[in-house]
Amino acid sequence: MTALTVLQVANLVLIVAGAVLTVWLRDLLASVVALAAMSLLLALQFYLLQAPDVAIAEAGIGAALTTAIFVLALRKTRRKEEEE
Amino acid sequence: MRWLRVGALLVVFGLLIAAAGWMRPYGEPVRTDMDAYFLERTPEEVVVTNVVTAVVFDYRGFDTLGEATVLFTAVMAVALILRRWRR
Amino acid sequence: MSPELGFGVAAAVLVALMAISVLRMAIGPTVADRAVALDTVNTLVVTTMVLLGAATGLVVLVDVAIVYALLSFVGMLYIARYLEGGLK
Amino acid sequence: MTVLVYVLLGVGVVFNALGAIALIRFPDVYTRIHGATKCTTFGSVFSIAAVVVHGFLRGGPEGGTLAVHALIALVFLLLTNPTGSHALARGAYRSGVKPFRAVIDQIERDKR
Amino acid sequence: MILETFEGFWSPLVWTAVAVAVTLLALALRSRGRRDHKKGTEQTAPFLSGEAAPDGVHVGGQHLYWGFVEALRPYIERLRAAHTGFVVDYVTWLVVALAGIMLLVLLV
Amino acid sequence: MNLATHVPILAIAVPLLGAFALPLLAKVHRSLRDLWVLLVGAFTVAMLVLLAVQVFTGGILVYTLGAGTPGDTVPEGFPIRIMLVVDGMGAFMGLIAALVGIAGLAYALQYLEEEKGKTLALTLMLLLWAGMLGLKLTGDLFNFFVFFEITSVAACGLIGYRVWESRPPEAAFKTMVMYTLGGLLILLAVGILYGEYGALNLAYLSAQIGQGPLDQIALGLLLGGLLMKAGSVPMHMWAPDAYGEADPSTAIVLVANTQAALYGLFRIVFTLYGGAGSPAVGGLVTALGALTVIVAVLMAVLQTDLGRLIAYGAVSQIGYMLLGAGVGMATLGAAAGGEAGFGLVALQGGVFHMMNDAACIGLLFLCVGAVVRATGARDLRALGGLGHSLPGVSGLFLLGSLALAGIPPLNGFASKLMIYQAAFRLSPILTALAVLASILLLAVFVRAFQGVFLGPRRPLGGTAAVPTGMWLAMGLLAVVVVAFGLVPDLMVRHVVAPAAEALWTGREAYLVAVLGG
Amino acid sequence: MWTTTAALALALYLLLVMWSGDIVLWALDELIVGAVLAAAVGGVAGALLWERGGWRMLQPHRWFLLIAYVVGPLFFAMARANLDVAWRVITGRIRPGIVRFDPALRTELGRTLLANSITLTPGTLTVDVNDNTGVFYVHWINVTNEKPSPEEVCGELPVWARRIAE
Amino acid sequence: MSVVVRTVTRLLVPLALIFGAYVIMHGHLTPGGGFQGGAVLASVVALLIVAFGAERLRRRQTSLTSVEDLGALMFVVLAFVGIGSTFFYNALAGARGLFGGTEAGSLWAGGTVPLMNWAVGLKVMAGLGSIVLLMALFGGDDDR
Amino acid sequence: MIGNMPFFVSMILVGLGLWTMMTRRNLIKLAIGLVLVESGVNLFLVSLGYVRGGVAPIYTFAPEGVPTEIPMVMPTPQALTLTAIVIGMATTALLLAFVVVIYRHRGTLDAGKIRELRG
Repeated sequence: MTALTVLQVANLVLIVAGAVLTVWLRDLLASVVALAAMSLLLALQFYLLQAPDVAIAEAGIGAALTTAIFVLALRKTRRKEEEE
Repeated sequence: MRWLRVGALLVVFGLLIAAAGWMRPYGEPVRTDMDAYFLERTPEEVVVTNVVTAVVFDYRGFDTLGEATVLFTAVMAVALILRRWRR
Repeated sequence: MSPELGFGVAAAVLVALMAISVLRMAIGPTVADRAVALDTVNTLVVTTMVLLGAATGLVVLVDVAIVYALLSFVGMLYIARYLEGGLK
Repeated sequence: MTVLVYVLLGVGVVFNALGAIALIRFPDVYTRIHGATKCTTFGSVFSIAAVVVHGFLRGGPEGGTLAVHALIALVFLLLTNPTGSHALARGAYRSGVKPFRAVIDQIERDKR
Repeated sequence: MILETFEGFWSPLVWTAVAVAVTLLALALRSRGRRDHKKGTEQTAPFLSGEAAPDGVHVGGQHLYWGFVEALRPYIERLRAAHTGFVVDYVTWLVVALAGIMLLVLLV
Repeated sequence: MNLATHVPILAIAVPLLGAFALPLLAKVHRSLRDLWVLLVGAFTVAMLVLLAVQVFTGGILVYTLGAGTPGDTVPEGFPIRIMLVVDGMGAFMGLIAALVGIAGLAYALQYLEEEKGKTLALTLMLLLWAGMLGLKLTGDLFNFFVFFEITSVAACGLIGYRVWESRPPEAAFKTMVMYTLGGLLILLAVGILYGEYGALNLAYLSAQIGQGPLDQIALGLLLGGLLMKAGSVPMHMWAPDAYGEADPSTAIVLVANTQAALYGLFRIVFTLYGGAGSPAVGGLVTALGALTVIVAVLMAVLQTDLGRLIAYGAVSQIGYMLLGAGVGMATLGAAAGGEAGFGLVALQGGVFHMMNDAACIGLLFLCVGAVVRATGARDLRALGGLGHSLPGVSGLFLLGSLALAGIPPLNGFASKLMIYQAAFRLSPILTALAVLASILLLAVFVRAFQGVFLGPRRPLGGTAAVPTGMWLAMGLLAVVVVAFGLVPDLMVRHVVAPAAEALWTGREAYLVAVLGG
Repeated sequence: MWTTTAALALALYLLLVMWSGDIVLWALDELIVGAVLAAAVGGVAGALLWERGGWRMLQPHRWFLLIAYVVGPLFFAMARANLDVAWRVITGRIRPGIVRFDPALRTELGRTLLANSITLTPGTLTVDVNDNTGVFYVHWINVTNEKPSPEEVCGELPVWARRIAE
Repeated sequence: MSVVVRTVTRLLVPLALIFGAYVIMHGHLTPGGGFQGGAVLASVVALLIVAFGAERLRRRQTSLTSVEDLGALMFVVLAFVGIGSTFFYNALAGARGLFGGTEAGSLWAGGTVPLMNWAVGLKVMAGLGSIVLLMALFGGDDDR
Repeated sequence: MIGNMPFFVSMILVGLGLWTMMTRRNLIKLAIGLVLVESGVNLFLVSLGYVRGGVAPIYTFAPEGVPTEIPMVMPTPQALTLTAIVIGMATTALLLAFVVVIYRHRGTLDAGKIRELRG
């Protein structure tokens, strides 16, 4: 149980790191990659919270499909975020 | 304008963090009557072992209908937006 | 010391390794580097999930790992295909 | 047999760690893909093998299901991981990332 | 047919009857007006600023209340400037309003 | 199966079923699709009217989804399942939705063009309607969020209907961002309330809720999300974009959708928090209402685009409703002291104004639709002289604008009068502002009328003929405008007063109906 | 054609639901459901799997060879690869480059097998495979010869790939 | 994409399909259910798009939306089944018919729950799949 | 040891998302910010349902003594989150569809340049 708590804390820190990366990166594709990583870690957190149903849903939707539509949208538009 | 932005965001953020601090301790829910009911009665009432599925499709089935409707609506809307149109 | 605890400790180590990968994701100069980091995180997450399923003794949790092993591939392919210049 | 589980687990974790370190230490994308893919895949093989052995030791439907499902996860991992890496390497090359301090770049040479 | 409000009442039918009566009265008064008003003469021709209006001209909607808008220009310009049409500003306003609402609700 | 007991759910499920079946039927034949739309619409309207009759004669209706019997609300002293709870206010909102929905559908059937995705747009309209009804009838907070999202997605899809122009997608994007953010705020509030009380049922939460800081934060989040969707002033900027760029048949349903958010606001403040909330809420809503009225009307004066002009008018009308309800909320705490009278009247005025606004604004938007159909333009600078070719439409436009500006004896006056009088008791400044805004609104519409319909005849860019369905929709709304203006007391006494009562003092009855004695 | 896909799907399904009953390891329900679902999957995706020359994999001895290959040479090569990478990680001694070689494999399956094996084995990473000629471009971490033969890059693997898939 | 990816996709598609079907079918017993299985199946569609190109699936787009309509209709009709008591009443649970098993943990128990799982699974698959497909198809030829 | 950390983290995610939406001008970045807010809310909901030492609310292969001795985590928040995830995906998809269409018309993703509707 303690091990699980440690895992949760570490994972939460990683989630925040992923979110900060998502916001911080200027290259939108890199941002999407970081978003996918955050989604992945979020699913691990759901798993640690004993919610396998939600973890599977987040896996399918967050990791695969959201990345897919973001990348498709990027492909149809442009990749770099313009400077102010 | 910029300071208004930062200030407002800080206020909202601070209040949200404060709300998280004021919540009951993590992992120790206070009132679990509804969930205890679901956990106890699901095997008899909805003859199912996955309680989440029972909640999703039986006890709160209407939410699921709404959710399916949102998805349907989104597909219809995306089909409407991304159909072949000429400029 | 039961194997369960060992699995838990191993999972904790893997989470620490994920932190290293996230570091690479932060500094990686090109998008491909970040995608490699994503791939690594992904494999580590799958392993962690399997290990934790064994550690907590909850068999049903392992299904999540299968889904991950299957699906993160799709996201990777989209990113790779973008880099390749496809997906017009 | 528990010792076997521990040995497998230890080997797996060590290889996974190598993969992560390789990700940090290597100089360019391709070498990083080398390290990351090989080591994490191999480490996962050992880690999951530990779980499989553990499951079979535990026995019964629970242990069996654990072992078989872990094995399936492993098979999917083995199928998808190298493919993903290959796709990524190809994508990286085509997006213009040159190999670091390469002694030879045959693709470039063939294109000319 | 009487709508009772807090401190009185309102009867649209009576009001309508009165309005019709007043209209009739006005028409009656009008019928007793000047006899030398003739159609088709200069008396009914339109003028714009003292000049005879050219044929087919229409004072469009955008020209109405020019004076009013001009008088309030400093305020209205500020108001219009706030409607930037910039999505980020929309979100900003939402967050600002949210901050205000939450502070007010929590503190008062 | 006894139909009468299932009326609340049928009113939601039938449009949903109709929408799901619509694309399939459209593949069979187009006339079948039109027939189906009319059938579903008529059935739903019948259900809503039946519902209103039942509620106004028999009291609150509770329908538990998935239980053994509809009345089986609390299996173990605890509301487990999702319920539909229809009190006077809900039934009233159902009536508004019925009016607007059937008018919009009838109009859309003739207005939309076949090759430009008519089937999909009709489906989305049905879905928007169903979502709105669900929003109004449900008694469960999370369910409320789900229906909120249905209306958001459907509304944004419809706003972006004319994708081949550059402005509608922009409006739809902006609206979507705001709606989604508002929905997420509501979801966060629902989460906080669930974490604290372990329940999602509105009545149960209402019975449990206290005055702790968490409750207040949740109230703040809910207010933020709902005021945003209602289009209150600092957060109203999406509204003119959305109304202005949407098709007329969509725009009138959008107005009703906005009112549904307003209904949610009332429900949260009066029923869920019912006095336990902060006393500042009343003042806040009143202030925002006054601000909305004046700012929106000043912006309307500046507009040259006909759709946007009317859209700002619609936003200012939301301000009147907020004003009325805010005065009611501000005096709710003092209700026990005998000062209740004017607060109740203000609330009645606000509630009544919802119906009137739906009719007037709807009529105006539909007239704009006819104008656009005839000329293909909406810019005041390009329009003029349409009174020659569209005499009927110009008459209806005049009727609608006069009603909206509060000219007696049309319906806008009756409700505004109630609001003026009651707000005067709270603060004369409010009334002064409101009357000023009304006058300005009249000026705005005089300007619009002058710009569009008066003047010499000009060549048309489209067809001036208005089909029967469009006439029917406009006629329905015009009849409502005139009828409610001439006999407002009937409406107020039999429909509006019970609805306002349900908010004002009906909290106890609501709790008893759901949770049992 | 679709029956083979269905059989593959059924095998996976049966693995997933092992220990559900007493007909060997499965319950009757699961067998029926699995058969139906597998048939459906075969109907949907049957044409896809065997589209180009996958027929060869129907011969059972290739399956045994595949398993033997994965457990034996591939596993051994992976182990060597990891030690190799470990050494390089520690010492940082690399001499990378992209080289070309032609393993002379004709089928898609063989190329795939070889490409994935190469990615998992010492010092090599498949960067590109030419669809028409079947020429491999491999990122080699320790280039010893700028125009290598297949054996220099990946040892016995092409032989195995040919044995299994062609 | 390269031949490697295409071949592996060919191999993975049936496996992922049957796995998604398993997740839906055992939704009431193990983690999973309509949404999750539907998401897995939808990502199969996404996989096909990325590996073989969206043009190859253009013809399937109408059938995907039709499947979605059907799934949604099936869901509502299943909800209407219980209207003898109330909407969404689980009339089949424990009724000893097909899907009326009385023992929790059986594949045939749960009344309308497994059926709704399938309805939602098909719906989510077709819905999310067609969203990705529409996104991929948009712009088509004249776009770069 | 852990306190209310999951709640804090979810609120931080919400704040980060709001910050992104308020400071970045790119439309896709805006959508990314929205996804972040949504992830934060989802994490918040699931964290609400966690019971210390609890196991997943599934009776198949559950350990002995469930749910009387060993607690199960609460199923309702998980059900809600499932719904919220799919809803979020739907809204994100629609948002990105609009982004693509807007880009098609204007050729830019800068929100500062996409302001035809103002005043």
